[in-house]
Amino acid sequence: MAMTEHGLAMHGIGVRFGGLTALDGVSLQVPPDQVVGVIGPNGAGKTTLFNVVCGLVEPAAGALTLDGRPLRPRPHRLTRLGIARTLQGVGLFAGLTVLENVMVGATNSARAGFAPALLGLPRSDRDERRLRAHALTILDGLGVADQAGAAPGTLPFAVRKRVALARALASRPRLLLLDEPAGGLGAEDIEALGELIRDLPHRVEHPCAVLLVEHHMDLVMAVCDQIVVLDFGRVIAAGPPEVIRDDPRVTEAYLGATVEQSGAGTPTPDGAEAGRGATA
Amino acid sequence: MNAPTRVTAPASAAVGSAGRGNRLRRSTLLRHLAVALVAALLLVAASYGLEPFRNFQLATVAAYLCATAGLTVLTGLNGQLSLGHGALMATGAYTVALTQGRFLDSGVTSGWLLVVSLLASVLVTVAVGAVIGLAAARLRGPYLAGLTLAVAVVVPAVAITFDGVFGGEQGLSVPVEPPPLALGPYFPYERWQAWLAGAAMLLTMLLLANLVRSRFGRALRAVRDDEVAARLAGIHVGRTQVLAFVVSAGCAGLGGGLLAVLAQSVSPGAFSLTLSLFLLMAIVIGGLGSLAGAVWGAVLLVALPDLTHSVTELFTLSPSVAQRWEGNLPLAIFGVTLIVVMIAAPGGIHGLLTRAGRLLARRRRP
Amino acid sequence: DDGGSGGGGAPVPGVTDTEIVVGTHMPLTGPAAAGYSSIAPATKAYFDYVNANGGVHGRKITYKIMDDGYNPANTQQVVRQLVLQDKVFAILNGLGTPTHTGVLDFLKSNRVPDLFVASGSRSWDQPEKYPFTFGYNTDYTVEGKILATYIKANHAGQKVCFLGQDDDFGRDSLVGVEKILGAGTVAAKQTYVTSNTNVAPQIGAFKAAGCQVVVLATVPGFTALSIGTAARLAFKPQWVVSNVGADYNTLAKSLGEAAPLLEGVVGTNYMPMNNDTANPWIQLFTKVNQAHNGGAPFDGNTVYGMSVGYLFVQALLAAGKDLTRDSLVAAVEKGGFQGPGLAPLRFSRTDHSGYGGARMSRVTAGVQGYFGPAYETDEVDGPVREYAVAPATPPVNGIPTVS
Amino acid sequence: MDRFVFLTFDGLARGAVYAAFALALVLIWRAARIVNFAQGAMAVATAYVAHSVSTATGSYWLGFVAALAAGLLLGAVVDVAVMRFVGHSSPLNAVIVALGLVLVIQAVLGIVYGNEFLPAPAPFDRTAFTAGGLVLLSPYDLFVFGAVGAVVLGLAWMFGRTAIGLRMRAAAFAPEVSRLLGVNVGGMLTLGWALAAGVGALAGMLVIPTELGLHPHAMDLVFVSAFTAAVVGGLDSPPGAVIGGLVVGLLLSYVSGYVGSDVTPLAVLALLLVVLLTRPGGLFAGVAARHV
Amino acid sequence: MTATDALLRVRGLVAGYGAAPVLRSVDLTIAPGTIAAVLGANGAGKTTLLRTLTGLVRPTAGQIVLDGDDLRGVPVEQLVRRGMAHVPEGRGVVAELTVDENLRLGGLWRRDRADARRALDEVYDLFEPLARRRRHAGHQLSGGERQMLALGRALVGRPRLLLLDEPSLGLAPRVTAQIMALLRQLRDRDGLTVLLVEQNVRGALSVADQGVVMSLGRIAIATSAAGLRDDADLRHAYLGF
Ligand SMILES: Nc1ncnc2c1ncn2[C@@H]1O[C@H](COP(=O)(O)OP(=O)(O)OP(=O)(O)O)[C@@H](O)[C@H]1O
Ligand SMILES: Nc1ncnc2c1ncn2[C@@H]1O[C@H](COP(=O)(O)OP(=O)(O)OP(=O)(O)O)[C@@H](O)[C@H]1O
Ligand SMILES: CC(C)C[C@H](N)C(=O)O
Ligand SMILES: [Mg+2]
Ligand SMILES: [Mg+2]
Repeated sequence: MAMTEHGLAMHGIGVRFGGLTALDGVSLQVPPDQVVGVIGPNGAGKTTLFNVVCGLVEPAAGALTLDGRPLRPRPHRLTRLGIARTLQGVGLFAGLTVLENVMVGATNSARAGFAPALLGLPRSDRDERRLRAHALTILDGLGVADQAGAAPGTLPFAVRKRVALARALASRPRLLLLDEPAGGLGAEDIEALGELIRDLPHRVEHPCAVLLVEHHMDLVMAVCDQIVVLDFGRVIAAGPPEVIRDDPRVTEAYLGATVEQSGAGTPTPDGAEAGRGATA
Repeated sequence: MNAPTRVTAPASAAVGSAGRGNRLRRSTLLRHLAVALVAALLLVAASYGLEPFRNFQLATVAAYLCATAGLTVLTGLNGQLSLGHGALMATGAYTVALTQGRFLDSGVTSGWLLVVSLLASVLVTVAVGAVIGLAAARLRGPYLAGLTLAVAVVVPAVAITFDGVFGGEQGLSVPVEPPPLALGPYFPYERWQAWLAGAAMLLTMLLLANLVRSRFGRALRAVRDDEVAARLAGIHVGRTQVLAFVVSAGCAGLGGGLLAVLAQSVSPGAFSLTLSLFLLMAIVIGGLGSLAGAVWGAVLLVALPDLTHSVTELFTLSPSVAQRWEGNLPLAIFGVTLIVVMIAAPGGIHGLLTRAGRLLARRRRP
Repeated sequence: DDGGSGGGGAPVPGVTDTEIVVGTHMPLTGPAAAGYSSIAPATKAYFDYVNANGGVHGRKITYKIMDDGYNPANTQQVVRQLVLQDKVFAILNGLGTPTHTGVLDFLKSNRVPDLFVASGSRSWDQPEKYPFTFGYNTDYTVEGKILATYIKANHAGQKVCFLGQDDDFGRDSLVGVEKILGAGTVAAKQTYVTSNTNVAPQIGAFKAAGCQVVVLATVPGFTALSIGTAARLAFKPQWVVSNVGADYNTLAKSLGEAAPLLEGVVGTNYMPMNNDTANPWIQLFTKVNQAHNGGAPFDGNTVYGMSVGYLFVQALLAAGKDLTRDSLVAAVEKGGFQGPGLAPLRFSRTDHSGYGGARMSRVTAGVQGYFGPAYETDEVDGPVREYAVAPATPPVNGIPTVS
Repeated sequence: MDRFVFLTFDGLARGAVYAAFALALVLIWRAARIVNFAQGAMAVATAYVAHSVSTATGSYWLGFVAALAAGLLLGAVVDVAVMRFVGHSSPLNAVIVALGLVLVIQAVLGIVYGNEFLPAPAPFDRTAFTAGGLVLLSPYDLFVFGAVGAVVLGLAWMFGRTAIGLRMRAAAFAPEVSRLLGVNVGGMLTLGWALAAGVGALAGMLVIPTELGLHPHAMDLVFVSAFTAAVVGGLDSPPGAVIGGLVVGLLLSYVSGYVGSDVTPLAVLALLLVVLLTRPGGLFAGVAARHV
Repeated sequence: MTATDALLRVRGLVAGYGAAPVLRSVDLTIAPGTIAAVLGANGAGKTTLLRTLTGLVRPTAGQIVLDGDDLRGVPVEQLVRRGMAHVPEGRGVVAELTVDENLRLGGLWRRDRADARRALDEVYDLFEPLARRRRHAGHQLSGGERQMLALGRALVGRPRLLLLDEPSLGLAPRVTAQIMALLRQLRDRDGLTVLLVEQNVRGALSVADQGVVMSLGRIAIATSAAGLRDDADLRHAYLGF
């Protein structure tokens, strides 16, 4: 492996669950200044790929490198390596407030140890204040600071997703893994999300590469520098969005030939109208 | 809902210019110390106002509170169920008994030795807790319950098998020095017990309150809510769970040690499975997941049996029924109380009170 | 104020001109309550009988019974409540070795008379260390010696085995047995714990060892269990059972249809048999049981409880009209009590140990009855002697008089 | 060798009884995701019913049937009158309510029947067959094996093959979704409680004759052993409960026989540690859940 | 529209979770054999509307009439028997049951066992990834596979009225398209009526007959889907594009 490689790289990753091959010789790279998209049919292995990077799934074959150095990830050490991830569900801590959720995400920057915390020493207080301020800044940046005290369970879905994003960002990652961040969001929210993602690798403070799994094609096409297409655990195509969009294999396996997702312009298949009568 | 936005001020802003009140608000330690001080004053005042038996009960509440607060950290905040806390209390109690006995045998006497013994009880229990915690960190739900249940049941077996050390079924007596002479020759022993236990309890609560408000407290709750998300956020789940067990065990050990000091004796029967189950009931009925709930729980542990007994004394039973009703009736009342409270107030007493408080506040506002 | 620690010229806790308040701790609930829960009501019934007849020196006795569920932690609480809150004059007949051990120091430091502890442990007999504590039951070593004397006389040359509870009870009893039979003569020794109700391994071992006589230092449940288990294994030794677990009624009730297995079981006791209707004490207690105990089932525990009551009234009378804690203790130490017991009560300044002997009983045709003389001995190396003093007869009105 | 054979058969006989009770725990766990700490007390209550009926009619089997019926009824009543109202804010709430039930049931039994041991006869001879000097099993033990076997098969059939079983499992795991799919979740829960208490009653009828006798606390210790058995086997698995029961029974027997009765709790703890540290979900645990 | 041609009629529905209601007064009429797309911003109350319709949330006021019958007091579990099926938000796959058991669960209530069996096979044909995973536990499935399972399970019951809460969530575009086509097909073939809650506005409107836009707990617009699609102002005001 070349020492010049920057960012995250996967080499020939294979994962099996019993008799089922979830990933099969997957290689891909996430350079530090790019947004890389992973798309593919349901069950293609996208989430599994994330799990491999996070150390939640042990690959049967292949290797990972981060900045050219071999990476044997363990979930709780991830944020210290500069990697953060959101979950395909929302995965917020239901018993913690929004602010606390985000503060948990920033735990890796806390310095005071157990004893100062137990004794309530100023060191620990300073930590707390710092984490709190940092978390609020991030929530503010995502426009949800006013919900800092709320319990996640009572919030609208879109807000919850933003909080989850905030929690991931709170660890100041160099690489962010986003698993279907747009799922369940409305058009406006998706647009805002797209801007945010596109901006991440180019921020002045804490620039951050992105590995994105998403089924919302508009978003993927709009934000990704590179796209990798998985099918049955294999990479069937890779390249910039323009290339992927027109790749027939991708259309066949994933996008579907007939109905375009962006169906605004497509004619309605049958002239349906509201209030049509019914068969019983 | 919108309260915490108040704290937006960047950390660097107001350090030098902070006034006294501000310092108090900003320092967890000072704030909690202030509360502890007030509580201590109240305790001392109460100990003068109360009769000896009530003082003893107060002391018992304090001892139980150490254990229930510890269990709250483990079960309420970290989500690990323990049916074996009675065994951890026993560990602390026997440690105190053995060290105090050793001190007596070797002829050293000083009131301060008790502090050493209690410290020893915490240390030994922490060690035991760490071992159990290491195993427990791998287990969930009923499996953890099963393991800790076995731990609870093991106490008498250990005491009987190694009866040379632990005195078998009969247990050991705990020699304790009388109150210091400086307090006067007629200082009631029970008041002294209340002070002792109260002081230890306040220290425990102070430390736990600090801990709960720190990032460790947050990590405990995060692990309880979603282990995977917690790991991805950089929390070592296993270590956090062991930590919770260790902290909790230390508190239980201290509580057990205090009970031993109060009773001046230890025996396996006093730390049965029933005790473990009662501790659990206490924290759930008190209000799971908050230290305030632990306080209510500890109070209930002492007060409820007493209350149910008093309730039964309201009835005068004829001798023919007395044989069967006596003893059983308080138990039945106790059981019904548990069920009713749990159904009517699933958040426990603490939950009930906070809800009532919020209602009151809302009513007052318009 | 003095916080309840009586003494000096101050009023005596629990004693007024019209009342004496006494307390006890008993297992009324929980696994250990079986059998024992009827003791305290019987004692109370006897006190009610005395109260109905004018009380002691004009004072009525109020008996506060507290349930400790045989849990030492509860005992701590309830005894403190009795002493500190209810200000009882004395604790009477607190039941159980582990439970009562825990309150000895507390009772001592509060100078509370601690009379007639319901257990055969030798811990109660430490006049130097616990000057206010007195035992009641024949202690387990004394009893063991008497059991072994019977075996020596009637089963000489047979293989003797021993099953004991894994605590003071079992151990003290074994000590007594071996004192008479000689160390190393017991062929197989087994123990059980109350938390494990399978004694088949132990009984199986006896059978394998070819035991012919088995001594049981067991509580009633485990006596029944052992005998039942042996029957299942077709093992039929001579059973020789400690008084703690030898009450026929209790055993027969728990064995149900298998009660005939009890035929021939040998045990001891130091109270009149509850079925001995000819005995004047039994007649008296039956009367009291009808009038003041709601006609509860009349068994060995009833007799035991009423006997305790009788002894306590005797002690109160002996302590005189100016009742204080010290005068009561002094009265008990003076000794010389005669009551329903078949063995001597050993109370003196140097001996606080209660009954010092027992008589052998046997189940014949479903009836438990005494045979042979009563014996007395000590818990050390003294000989086992016949105790020839004829049992006292109860006073006509059933209430002791000042002796 | 004789001793080993004896201890083995004795352990198996005890183990079968633990298995029966462990099955009741497994059943209620599968039906309601609750470890029913009141199972022992409920079983004792039904055994008292059997006692009353048998005493009144003179027939053991009438009492036996009455106990099973009372078990079904008691289980249903406990669900409908109590458990139904327990909030789900924490799974502990149900545990605490169950513990409250234990107190109430034991107190009521103490009041009605007294705290004495009552005889608990066995329907078959408990004298063991012997062969060549080896003590084997008694007719009663065979009866226990038969009953436990029948229950396991019945449960396996019900859960694995019937619609009711599928409904019960779905209702336990996902009550809301199950209602949307037409499952009468309340009914399933009640049924689960009734069946579990019925099996518990059966277990009680099998266990108590081997214990000290009928007493409000007669099942306390059995509960601990049976819960251990269920945990060792895996709480979701009826066959696991049986294996767990037999393992615990054998362990207790060997340890009592070769080491000493007082160390049996230590042995149980060791067993749990060994099993759970290697298989945290018990011997018969299903596939580990995927979390992400 | 007269009362009789409406399959579902909602009047003045008010419901919520605590103090403040989420649905403030919802009126809605759905004709049989039509697909109604329910749209609206996050938090508008779409999920709450579906949950209230199936009785998972108790309304504090208002009326729900299905086929002329007032649904008040009808237990949730009875609704499938009246032909109503609800695929909830978050899918509600029973994680501990296998794929096959989950699907069977959808048809358990049916008398017609043979047809339930047929419906099950149709689902396997339709969602081929499920067919490959019959014996797998629900929790082993990928996000999209779970979505398929939830939808398939509802179809096994052969409902007349299908309430779908964001079915396209987590599905590959191809599958989304497949599902939309399927809905159309079922409407045309079996006269299925669908209440389709979607964030994927364009996808939803492409198959819907009627477009319903919710805002702040009320129905802001109820018009023909085509109308909504073509009226740029309306779309802009309520749907943000
Ligand atoms: N723990 C597991 N056990 C068994 N099979 C698994 C496990 N985890 C994943 N799989 C299988 O591996 C395949 C890949 O799953 P994965 O979750 O990675 O898919 P995905 O690409 O993220 O799909 P989606 O877009 O639907 O979320 C799926 O078929 C899934 O069923
Ligand atoms: N269980 C609940 N407890 C309290 N409030 C809730 C609960 N569920 C939803 N809400 C609140 O009700 C409002 C409406 O939520 P609902 O889920 O119905 O919206 P929605 O239109 O489905 O949104 P989305 O598109 O995000 O799914 C939101 O403000 C939400 O915060
Ligand atoms: C209650 C007593 C008569 C016997 C009991 N075993 C004890 O502790 O000594
Ligand atoms: Mg996925
Ligand atoms: Mg929704």
